[in-house]
Amino acid sequence: MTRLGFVVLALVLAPAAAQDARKEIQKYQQMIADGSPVELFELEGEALWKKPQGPKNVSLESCDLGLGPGILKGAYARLPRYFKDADRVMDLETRLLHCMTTLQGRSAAEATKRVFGNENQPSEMEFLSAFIAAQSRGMKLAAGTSHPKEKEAYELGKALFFHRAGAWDMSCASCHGEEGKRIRMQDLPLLSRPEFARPIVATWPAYRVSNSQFKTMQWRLNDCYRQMRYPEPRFASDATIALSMFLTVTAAGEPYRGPGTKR
Amino acid sequence: MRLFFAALSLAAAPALAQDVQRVLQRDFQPRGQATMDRVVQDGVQRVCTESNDRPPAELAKQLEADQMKTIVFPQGSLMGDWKSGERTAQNGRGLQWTDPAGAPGGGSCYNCHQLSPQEASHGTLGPSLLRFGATRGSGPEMQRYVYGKIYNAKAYNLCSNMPRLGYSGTLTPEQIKDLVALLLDPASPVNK
Amino acid sequence: MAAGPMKMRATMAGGNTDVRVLMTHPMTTAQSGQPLHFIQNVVVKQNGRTVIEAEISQAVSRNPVFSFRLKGGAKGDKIEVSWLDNKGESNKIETAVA
Amino acid sequence: MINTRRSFIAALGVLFLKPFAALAAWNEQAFGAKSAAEALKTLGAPSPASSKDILIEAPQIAENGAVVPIEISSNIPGTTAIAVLIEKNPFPLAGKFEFKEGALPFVKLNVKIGETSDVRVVATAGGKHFAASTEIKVTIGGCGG
Repeated sequence: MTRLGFVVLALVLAPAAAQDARKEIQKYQQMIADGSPVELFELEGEALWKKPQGPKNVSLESCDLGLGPGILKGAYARLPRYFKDADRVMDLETRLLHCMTTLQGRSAAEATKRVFGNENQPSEMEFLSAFIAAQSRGMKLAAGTSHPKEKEAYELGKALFFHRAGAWDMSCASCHGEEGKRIRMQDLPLLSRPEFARPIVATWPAYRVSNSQFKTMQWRLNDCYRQMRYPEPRFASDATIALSMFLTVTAAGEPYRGPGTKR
Repeated sequence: MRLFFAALSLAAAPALAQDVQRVLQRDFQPRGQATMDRVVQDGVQRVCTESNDRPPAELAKQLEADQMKTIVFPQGSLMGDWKSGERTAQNGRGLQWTDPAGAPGGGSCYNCHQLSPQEASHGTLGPSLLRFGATRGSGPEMQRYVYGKIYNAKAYNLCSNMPRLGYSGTLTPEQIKDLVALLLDPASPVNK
Repeated sequence: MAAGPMKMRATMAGGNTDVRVLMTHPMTTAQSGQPLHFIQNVVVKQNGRTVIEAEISQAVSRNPVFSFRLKGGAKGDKIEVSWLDNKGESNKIETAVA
Repeated sequence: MINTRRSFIAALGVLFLKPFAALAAWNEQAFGAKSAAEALKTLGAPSPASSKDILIEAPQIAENGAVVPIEISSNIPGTTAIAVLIEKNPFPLAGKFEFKEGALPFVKLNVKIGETSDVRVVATAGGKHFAASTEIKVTIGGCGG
């Protein structure tokens, strides 16, 4: 919340002083994080990770998320990164999709049939993301930056971030390009700057208390483009991975604290 | 760290606007009313992207004049009903793939602007419009300015962040007139 | 999520036993337009003995999270938490104090 | 109200399958009360004395009413029960916790608050009732799209 935001809020919510309003919203955010049911999603994700599925009836347990087959600890904090076996930069969901098709023998169409769930039925991707991201708690965000394709993804992501198009002429920077702004009451972090990108990237994927849903980074980008009045970004497309890469490299070095809990 | 980023930007050339256009064509898909023509940049979008929203003055003037020609001013009074205007200002829908095509959209005004003092939940991306009419007057010239600005903000400031709400088909002329009233009518809460 | 898994942590803290329990449950209200479905009873047991009995309403948030505190206790104590909802569905979880 | 008591047959089924259920009681009248005063009357605590020994830890401003965390503890000796009421909710009584020998009068939970409201906590000790309350403001976030 910006200083200005707090002044306005405090005026409306008199007699609380601006400083108090800021403190109270921080307290709210702290308390919802403490009382978050996010571990329930991690639990279901773990069960799905170990569940044999697909034509080959195998689990995802030997999926290589970048640190070797089945190695989960710290894997999420190193994504997105280049994967030689796919000759492609991948984020978490893209890599999971890769393992579902290669290891489990599932078709991409089947595995992506329902990537975004709802409060009554979260998706497989959401559960798995919760579980896998949680295994990187405390590890510093360090997306791949050395392979030429990783550098390319970063540059593409950066260009996409500032690219204006769509029915409303928007780029990501239209909302996330200036310090201290908000949309309605919601803070808009200046995501192209490390100090603002860090706390955000370090807490996605996240549980949203407003709709009791667990949301992945792919969903976050998808829903931004919906509100920017664009067509829909394809799930696990290079464009979405590039944007994640740009944001994660910008946030590099921040210890991962997710899966987060948001308003 | 700074050195590292310098090295990074040297190693991979920045993606060009044409590359991005190609990527958008490949990686996005139409859904509902959100069709693929939306990722094809028009002149305004291209110039603003390429100049990082700081277009050369001459070019900006020329393109703003072109945008001005897109504005269709209705005959007669431009002042509608501020109460309907308030509803339109509150409404954040329209043109998204989740919105039904053809259904009246909203202006999303409160997302970015303060208007009626009663609405505490307003954004700060745009300037506060509190007491807009009370401080600037509400004569025909001002009505024409406000109508035009809402219809096509790019005619007044080429790289404005504000959507072209009339030009894009988000709002009908009636809705824009109602918003003019919300901003200018002395009876509107904006001016109380 | 529909009614489902639970998760619990029980730890010694300052000479007392802290219990934190998570329940998967929709906790739908009468206003939501969905069928009213919410947990009504929660029972906490310590080594088989009931120590807390709670009755709750649909005003408790979806996927309920509760923290309780038991006097004293020791590592290895068995803590059990169970719930029962208005449709007669129930679940329970047991853990040893760490 | 749809939340009628489970039918006898359902209760029987539960009795055989889940012995715990047979013991469970749910105060339909108190939870169905449409005002805090009515709910308290039903609970037998019509006019609790205000007390500074009931501690309510909650944010004064909640960004979203669907999840409002509240931590409650009572320093009143011999506290055996705590009830939580959200004054402006359609059904104010949100929960009632009974603490038996071995439990401390402490609970932390997340509640739904429809609009800015007082949250009242009533503690029972030695057959007497005590109350404390705090106001929680609910704001709106998001872009409405």
